[in-house]
Amino acid sequence: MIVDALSFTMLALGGFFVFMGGLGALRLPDLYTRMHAASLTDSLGTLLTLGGIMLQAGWSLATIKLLTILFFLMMTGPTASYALANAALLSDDKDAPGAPPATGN
Amino acid sequence: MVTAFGIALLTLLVVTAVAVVVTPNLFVAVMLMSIFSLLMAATFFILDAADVALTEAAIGAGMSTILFLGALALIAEREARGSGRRRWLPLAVIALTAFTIIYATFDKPRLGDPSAPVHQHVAPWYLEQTPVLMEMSNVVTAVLASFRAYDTLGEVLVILTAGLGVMLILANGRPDLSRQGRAAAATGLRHHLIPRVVGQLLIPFIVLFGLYLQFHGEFGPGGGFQAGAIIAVGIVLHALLEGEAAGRAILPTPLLVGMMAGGALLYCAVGIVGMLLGGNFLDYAVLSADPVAGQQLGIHLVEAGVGITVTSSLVAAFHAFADREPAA
Amino acid sequence: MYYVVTTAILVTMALALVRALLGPTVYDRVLAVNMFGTKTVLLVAIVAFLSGRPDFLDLALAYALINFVGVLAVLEFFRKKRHFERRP
Amino acid sequence: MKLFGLYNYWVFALLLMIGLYAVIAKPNLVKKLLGLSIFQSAVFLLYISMAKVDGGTAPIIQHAGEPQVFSNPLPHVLILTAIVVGISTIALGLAVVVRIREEFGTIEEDEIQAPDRDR
Repeated sequence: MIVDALSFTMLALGGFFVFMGGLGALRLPDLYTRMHAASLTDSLGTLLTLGGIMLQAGWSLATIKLLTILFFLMMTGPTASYALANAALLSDDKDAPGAPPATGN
Repeated sequence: MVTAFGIALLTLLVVTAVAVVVTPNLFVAVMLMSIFSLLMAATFFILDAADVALTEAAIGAGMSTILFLGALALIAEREARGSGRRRWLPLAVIALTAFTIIYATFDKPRLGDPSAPVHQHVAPWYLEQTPVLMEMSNVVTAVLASFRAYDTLGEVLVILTAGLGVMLILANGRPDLSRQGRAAAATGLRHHLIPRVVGQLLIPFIVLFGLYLQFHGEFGPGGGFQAGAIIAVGIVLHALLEGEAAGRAILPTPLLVGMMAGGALLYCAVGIVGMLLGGNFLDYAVLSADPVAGQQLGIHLVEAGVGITVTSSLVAAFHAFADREPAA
Repeated sequence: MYYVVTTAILVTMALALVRALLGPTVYDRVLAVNMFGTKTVLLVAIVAFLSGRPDFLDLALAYALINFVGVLAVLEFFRKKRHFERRP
Repeated sequence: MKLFGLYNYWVFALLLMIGLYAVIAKPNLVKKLLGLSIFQSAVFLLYISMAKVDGGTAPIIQHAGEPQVFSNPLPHVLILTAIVVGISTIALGLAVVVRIREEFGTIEEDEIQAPDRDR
């Protein structure tokens, strides 16, 4: 019962954060703010949603698979965001708004 | 409710497809194409095709994007504007054809109708006989590698031919790389420290997961095609991170060509051994004293052949694009 | 509750798609593709669980592993382009 | 939901035609290949839609002997191999496009054909 309530709360919060991330990625004014909205909520939403499913699944092979998925997503998601932000910052692309001028690099 | 999700996904699919065709920037089109492929895989999954969704995931999200980007790096990425050709004729043709096809769909059985003609032919027999003849649970693998093994042999040969074709067109008679080209091939993403470390950490897991799909294919979703595509992505990841030269060193070209041919030959050899033992070509029941064990052995060997050829062909195609520099 | 989360994910997918269509920079589009990949993993995980076939979580696992490689391929593309643009 | 029973096939028709439009109307060769992939995907969608059975699940038998409804495995097999063959042929097409770019300096169809027209 408590587990059900907890898992539903986590799923609801996960859905909320996922949606907020989407909204942020669409509405915020420039690349870096959008990236910040998308990457943070990506991690939190994933954690909460998969955690909610895990509580429902109980101790089974499914939980272990979900843990593995979570582990890989937690590792690759922030790295991908970092790599992307880094590439945007280093590029001398003038159409990346808000990018500080590329210093000799 | 799941049907409603499917409808939403299909609608997004159409929007993405239109955007792919309309956008003038080819890089953007490739990015949208990878979204298209993700949507397609989710749709396949909702339509109960787990194996197909897995293949689409490995191919569409991984290899297809990598190959398109590899080719785009060698050619201009913008479409020429205003080529001044008349647009109304093709538009009229496709509007008319779309109308005809949609009109024809009204005679089709609706989605999921169990009495549709497709479900009355051989499929029930496959579903009934797979547990009896092979004692395997994944019917898709059984049909792929045993019941319709001729068909799959043809597909493997097509993949082999395409891989060889890419190598012959691009890699043979290639002009030597300039100094700058060699420098580009030597570095890769070595200077991006964090992605490099995480990527290196990921490679063993990707290859391990590919092997799991290869050998678990008769019990769950998986098989040679999916495994081959995923292992190829792992090898390509190494080449992306450490530079093209280092990527080539772990699988030198002669070995790669040997693997391409070897996989297809293994497939044929299993069929011929079956013939020598008194069965038909690609009849595995004679491979062992117990027909069920023979079937399982044959399916394992054939799937291994498929996996080897798919892996090496995709890796060879990647190298052919990556080991070249844009024309001046 | 599963349906609510799935709907939220689908709406987010639509929003990310709009971002991918609008751009304006190429990085926005890559960001949208990356978001899309994560959302697909979540969608597949939830639907696999809903349909009572948890063995299909393999699929979500495949995505979680493969998605990252796409971003690296994009980085390599940018690097190669920049490298050869400086060519005399 | 009865109303939407044919929606998959309509989407198939639309995708098929969007792909065909790119192949016949866009002069850019890479765009043509992208159109070809969309065209292929449309066909995949048609096959997989036909394989679906109401209340069914993917054709992987869980507990032998227990009656269960499965979707049709045959279209899955055909499409699974077709996806991998599709990417191989697209790679071959891209290789030809790269060679064309190196020889002609362009990948626009009308510019490639321009020298022939002048003759």
